[in-house]
Amino acid sequence: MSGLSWLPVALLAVPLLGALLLLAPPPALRRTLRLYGLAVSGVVLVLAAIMVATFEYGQAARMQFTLDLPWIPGLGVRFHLGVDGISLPLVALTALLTFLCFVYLGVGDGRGQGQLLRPRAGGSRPRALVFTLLVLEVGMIGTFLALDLLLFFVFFEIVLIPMYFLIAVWGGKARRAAAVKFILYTLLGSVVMLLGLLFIWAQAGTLDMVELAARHGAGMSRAVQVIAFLAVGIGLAVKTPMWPLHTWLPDAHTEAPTVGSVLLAGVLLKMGTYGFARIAIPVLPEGAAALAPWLGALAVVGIIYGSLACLAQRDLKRMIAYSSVGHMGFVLLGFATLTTVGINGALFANVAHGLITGLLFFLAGAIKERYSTADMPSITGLLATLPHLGSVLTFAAIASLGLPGLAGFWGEMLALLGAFDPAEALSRPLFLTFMVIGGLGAVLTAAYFLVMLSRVTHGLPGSKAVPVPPGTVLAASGPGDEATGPEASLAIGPSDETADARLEKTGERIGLLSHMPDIRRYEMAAWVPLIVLILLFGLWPGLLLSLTTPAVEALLGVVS
Amino acid sequence: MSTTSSPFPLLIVALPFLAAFAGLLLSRWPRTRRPQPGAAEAKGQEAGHQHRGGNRRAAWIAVLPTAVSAALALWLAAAQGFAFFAERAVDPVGADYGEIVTGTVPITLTLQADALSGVLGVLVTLVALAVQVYSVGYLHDDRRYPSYSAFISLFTSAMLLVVYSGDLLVLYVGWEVMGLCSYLLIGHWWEDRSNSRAAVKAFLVTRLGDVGFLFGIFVLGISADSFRIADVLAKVPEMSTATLVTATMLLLAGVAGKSAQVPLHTWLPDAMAGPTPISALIHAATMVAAGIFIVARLFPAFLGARPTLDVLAVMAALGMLGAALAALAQDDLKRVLAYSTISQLSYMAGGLAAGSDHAAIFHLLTHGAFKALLFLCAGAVIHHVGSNLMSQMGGLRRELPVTFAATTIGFAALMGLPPASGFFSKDSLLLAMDGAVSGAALTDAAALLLYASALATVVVTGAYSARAWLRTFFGPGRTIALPEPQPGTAHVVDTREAPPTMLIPIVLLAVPALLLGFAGGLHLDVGVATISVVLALLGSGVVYAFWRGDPVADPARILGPFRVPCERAFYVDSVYAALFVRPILALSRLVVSTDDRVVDGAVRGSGRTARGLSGVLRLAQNGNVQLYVSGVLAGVLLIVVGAVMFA
Amino acid sequence: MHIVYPAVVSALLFSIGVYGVLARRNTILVLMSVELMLNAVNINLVAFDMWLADVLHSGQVLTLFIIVIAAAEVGLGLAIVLALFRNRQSVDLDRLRALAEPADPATTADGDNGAGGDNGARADDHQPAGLDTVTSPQLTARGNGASDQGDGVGRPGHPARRGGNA
Amino acid sequence: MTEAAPFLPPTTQEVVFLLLGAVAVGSALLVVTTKQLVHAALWLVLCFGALAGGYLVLTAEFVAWVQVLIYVGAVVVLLLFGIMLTRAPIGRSADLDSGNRVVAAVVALATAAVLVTVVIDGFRTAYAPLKPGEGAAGELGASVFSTWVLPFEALSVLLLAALIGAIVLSRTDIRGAPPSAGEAGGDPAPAEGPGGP
Repeated sequence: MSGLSWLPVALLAVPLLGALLLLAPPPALRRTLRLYGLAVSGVVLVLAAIMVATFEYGQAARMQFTLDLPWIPGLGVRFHLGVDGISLPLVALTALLTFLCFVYLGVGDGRGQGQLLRPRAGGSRPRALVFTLLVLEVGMIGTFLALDLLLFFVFFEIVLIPMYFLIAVWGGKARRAAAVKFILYTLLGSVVMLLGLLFIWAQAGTLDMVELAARHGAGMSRAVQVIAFLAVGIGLAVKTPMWPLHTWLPDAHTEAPTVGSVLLAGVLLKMGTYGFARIAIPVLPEGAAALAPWLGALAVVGIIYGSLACLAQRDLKRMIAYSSVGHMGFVLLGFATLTTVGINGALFANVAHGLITGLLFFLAGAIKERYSTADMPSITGLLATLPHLGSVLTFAAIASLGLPGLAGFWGEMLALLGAFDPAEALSRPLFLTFMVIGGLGAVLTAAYFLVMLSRVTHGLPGSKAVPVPPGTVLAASGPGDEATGPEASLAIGPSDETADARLEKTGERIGLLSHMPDIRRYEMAAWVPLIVLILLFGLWPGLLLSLTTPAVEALLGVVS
Repeated sequence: MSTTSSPFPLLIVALPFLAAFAGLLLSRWPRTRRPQPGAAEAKGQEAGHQHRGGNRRAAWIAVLPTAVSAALALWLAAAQGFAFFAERAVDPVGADYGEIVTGTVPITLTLQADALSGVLGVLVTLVALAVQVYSVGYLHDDRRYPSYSAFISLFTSAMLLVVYSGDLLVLYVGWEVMGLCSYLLIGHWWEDRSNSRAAVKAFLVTRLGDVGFLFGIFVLGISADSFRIADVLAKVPEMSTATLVTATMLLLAGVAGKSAQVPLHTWLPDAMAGPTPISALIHAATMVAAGIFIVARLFPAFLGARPTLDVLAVMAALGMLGAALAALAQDDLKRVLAYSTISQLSYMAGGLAAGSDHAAIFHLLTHGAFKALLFLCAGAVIHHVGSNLMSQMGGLRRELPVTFAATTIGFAALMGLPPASGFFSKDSLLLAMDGAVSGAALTDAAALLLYASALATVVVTGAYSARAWLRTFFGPGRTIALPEPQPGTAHVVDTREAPPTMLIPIVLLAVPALLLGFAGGLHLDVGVATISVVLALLGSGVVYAFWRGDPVADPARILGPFRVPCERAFYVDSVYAALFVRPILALSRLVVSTDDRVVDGAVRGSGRTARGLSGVLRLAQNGNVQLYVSGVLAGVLLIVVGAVMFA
Repeated sequence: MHIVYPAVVSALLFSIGVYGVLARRNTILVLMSVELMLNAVNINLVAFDMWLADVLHSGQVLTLFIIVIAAAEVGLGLAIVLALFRNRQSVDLDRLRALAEPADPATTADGDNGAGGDNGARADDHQPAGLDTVTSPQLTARGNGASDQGDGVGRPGHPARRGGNA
Repeated sequence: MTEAAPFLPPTTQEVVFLLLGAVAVGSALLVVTTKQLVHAALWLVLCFGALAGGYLVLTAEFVAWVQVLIYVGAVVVLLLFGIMLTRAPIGRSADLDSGNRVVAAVVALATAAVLVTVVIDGFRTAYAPLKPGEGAAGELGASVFSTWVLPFEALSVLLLAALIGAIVLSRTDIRGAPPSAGEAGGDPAPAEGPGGP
């Protein structure tokens, strides 16, 4: 297996070199930028596929493809990479989602509104976008590969910067504020986590995750573990996000461009939960046992709270963002049970959420492009106007509400099953209560998704819009095909109530009158793999569970 | 009990499943550009041709696999000699398809057919086949027929999964997918907001019960250390009563949701917003019967939990009479049938509570046949009239002779008149309840309540059946100007009788509705049978008398002041809206404002505090360089002093 | 000779230089004060060179270098002062406040009507900390959707463009 | 580097140095407090001269002459030119001190206190005998052109640069480029396409 230890390095080096190459000759690459991003991320995807193919599934609990080099010898920090059953799916997911983002941005003629790689008036900065996404990929993959606490932290932080730019440069109207909030909030969490990591280092004397996990907390007193778990847990909880540390998420999601939302929901949130599975729980078992009831309580509050918040949202992207809070509540509940089945469920839900919410954000982005708004009450009859888009939205919503047979169900079910029979150190009645609340949260999840579907996809299309001769409106507002065309020209007006109403009305009319294409080819290309995977994992959950189970058992020390 | 290996159950489940995907993906291939909805009316003709071709292909994709499944299911059941009716146990037939590790109790993928699932599989596939064929005619102009038929295929597959599954969690998968299909099909005409709302309501109410169901599975599975039904049942004697009561009570929640039993029954009447064939398949014959099936499947566990049976008996008693009374007051023909379904399902639940799973399943089978028949007939009537309301029907027996005959058979079975199938199954149910009064299965009060309620229900059933029958097919014809077909109703056709694709299933279903009763072997209790027939005739006689007095007026006026509450189904919906829906919506608004003001407010507050503090410090940044340098030097001085003093 | 004497003279001279740099308004006087400080250093260098009896005379050589650099510095400094005088017609240090954030019309406006609040119409997206304008996208940032397409994207906290001070 | 008893009576050289030092400090005080700009420059001359005397006492003859030549001769003249070129008022002007005189005084006094304390505390006993001729031009020249020749040459380049810089700064016919508005600082990659308005 050591023969393939170049694989993790290659996974990091390819996107990094790809990004650096972009800095060199400005004009030469401009024409082929779309293909360039696609090619680089495609190579990463192929590498990830090789990794998936050559992984020894019989030994999923063991670290494979390991690479261990001294990095900062003075501090004992090592460049230690490796993959096991827990991180393999996440690495593959990251490579896949990044690739799909490039597909979304670059396939076809590039004229789609979401396809920012096409230079257009107003500056879409395609080269910077490719660069940002590739650097983001380095950070994301590195986080899942790192086996050294400090290395993990470094990659964890690298991700923030490109994501900040992604929101701040290519985002919506209030993007600056959202981006600043995102980076300040997550940085604050990271600092707390860093303190926790350093505390572990100071107490345990090593930064090596594998060794720390193998010790199962030996050598650290209970009090030390509790404090360290608290610090690390807060840092990870901000990223996850756990209630009540979630408020950066809706803003970031609402303002981020489509690919940003997809990667944010699909991968970035996973980094927080991955940290729980990789660091917080195995390294600090006693601390985890002491704080698990609190984690579980906040998790179920998050489930209910997120669902209720979704129920009253008007903005589609915001609603999906809050739904992430609820789904991540299930993931955290799974972790809080400290059982193999619960953590299994959490990891499954993690991957499933990445796929499903990624798809949902792609869809929300597509809808927002077409209607120039994500305000749900002003979008009706999607199934009539854009039947295919409406169908895929229905599919994604149903997958997200946890229908058995689709990927979303198994994670939630296993998390609840874990709560039904939590680890021995935990209070069973308490976790039974959590389970019941979580179950009710599942009902509420179904409620808001169905209400959303009912509002958006059902009903007659545009019943509120009065048809007007096409020439008048379109002539007044310029070509409606531009991303910000109709909005920008209208948005300069006074920002009082009537202008708002007028904006909405006109936007709606333009949306209806202008040519609203159903699913385009590049969208199809980006979405179909997600749909297939959601179905695949839903129908055959064993694919993932057989991978994570031995690794989780090893981390919890069930077997050894 | 050893399992005989056979791939049939898998094939039976998989065929409709594949058909569903094929139907969704292939029907419109190669894709033709669909004109915009505004232009659709202008190009109606052309568009009609376009999607008619697709519909035809979709119809074949839908009907053929279902037919093969039905044949296989029949063969499977026949190979076991229809052991259910003979009340003997047979070795299950099926196969194991591996395990899924979960970290605790694994999930086993087993599909198997025993005596119970064998006959139920036949019922499901046959009704599904009938409905698929019927729908070809019923929706032949519908642009969305391909997805519709695919959803029916998916539903068939899910229901068959429930029936054949050997593992509780796999069963749960099918159980939920059924709910999804029900949602999608109720909302088939989603242009109308009320249909969409009904679909959401159906899904949510059943999902609420399903959460309990899932927890019940957890309790059983963890305490038996296996999710396999056979293992669970084998471990039942070792489980404590508390465990069993908890588990069965939780399961009961799911049963109540799926089978529309009393606390969670409100979705079923609204679900009639879907196309009528759907009501026949999902909301009469199969899905709603799944709850009864589950109880029968896990009956040993229920028998070990007496309190659960008592609860079930009370639920059934309330449900059967209340729903029957509500059925008596409805004007919408489909809602009459819907409440009738609730009432009949309560009958089955009552039979289960009385300790006779066999009678309950028997009634389930006959009910599946005759209620599906009634719904298909109602569909034909509605298709003809263009309205669901009985006040707009009347005198249809001459215009729709075949439908009239079939409906008559259906209502006879519903009322329990010999020789229709319902007579025999209802008789065995009443017999079981009669036995429960003297037996020890139930507490006396519950048994008495159940039996009395069942008898009263027989009267009311006779009354509402007669009312619906008379108001639909007799009396003066109320020819009214047909309104433009709204998106929420069936398309109006001008043929005198329904097209053959609709009539053939009706005729075919009429046969089992009439004759299925004889399959159970004729063990009649003459006393009970006589009482029930007399009571049913009494109910219908009263209604007939009132109707003769004034054929135009609604015989429901016999209810007097009680009529409005009955029509509103005793205001349960309003109570739920006030108790649950509105508080939750209010709570969600509260959460949003809290999130903004408190949770995010704290975040923003920290930002504002930092900015406020920086504002104070900003006062020093007035641009005066000398001040800056003063600060720098003062700082250096402090450092020097510190270094000198502490070094 | 006691080293204390030159050292104390040097310290006093340096402090006087500091006072001059900090307190004088005229730029040329500040330059003079800087010269005082440099000379204070020179005394020290010479005195310690003598005390250490350095054969290389590092102290004295360094003093020479400093004198030369000081001359260059005065030349450059005066050139700067002249350029400044040409541009601003003044060499008064406390009138040269380009380093300060410009006086903020929004501050007074918000203070006056008070109702502007966090999401008032003035809020734009150049806010450095931006944390309090984020939750209601309908209200914020209306009217600059078009104008902020490309400018200053990488410097969200640019102080010179700051908007409301809520 | 010799240690001696702390309280030796001051020698003649020491007395002379102290007197010169008092003159220097006093005139420096006048430089920073006088109300007349030109007077400030003149007091500066006195201060520098006194310091040159001090160097002489400290046996640094060459430094002393250089001090007189460059400081008194060149720098002060430059400063006077500067005063005139900026059209400073001749005579008393009331506003030569800025508003933060108090702060400045406090800081300066604190600096003085700290420095004096530390210096007295540290060098109370340091004593060095004066050996005339140590700082003669020959001696120093040998040092500069042997050991210190490289810094010396570097210094000449620096002087040249300062010369050119001063010329560039004071020429009026070179206009600086207007500050560019479209700079997008902080962007990871250089801006592409039309940057912005």
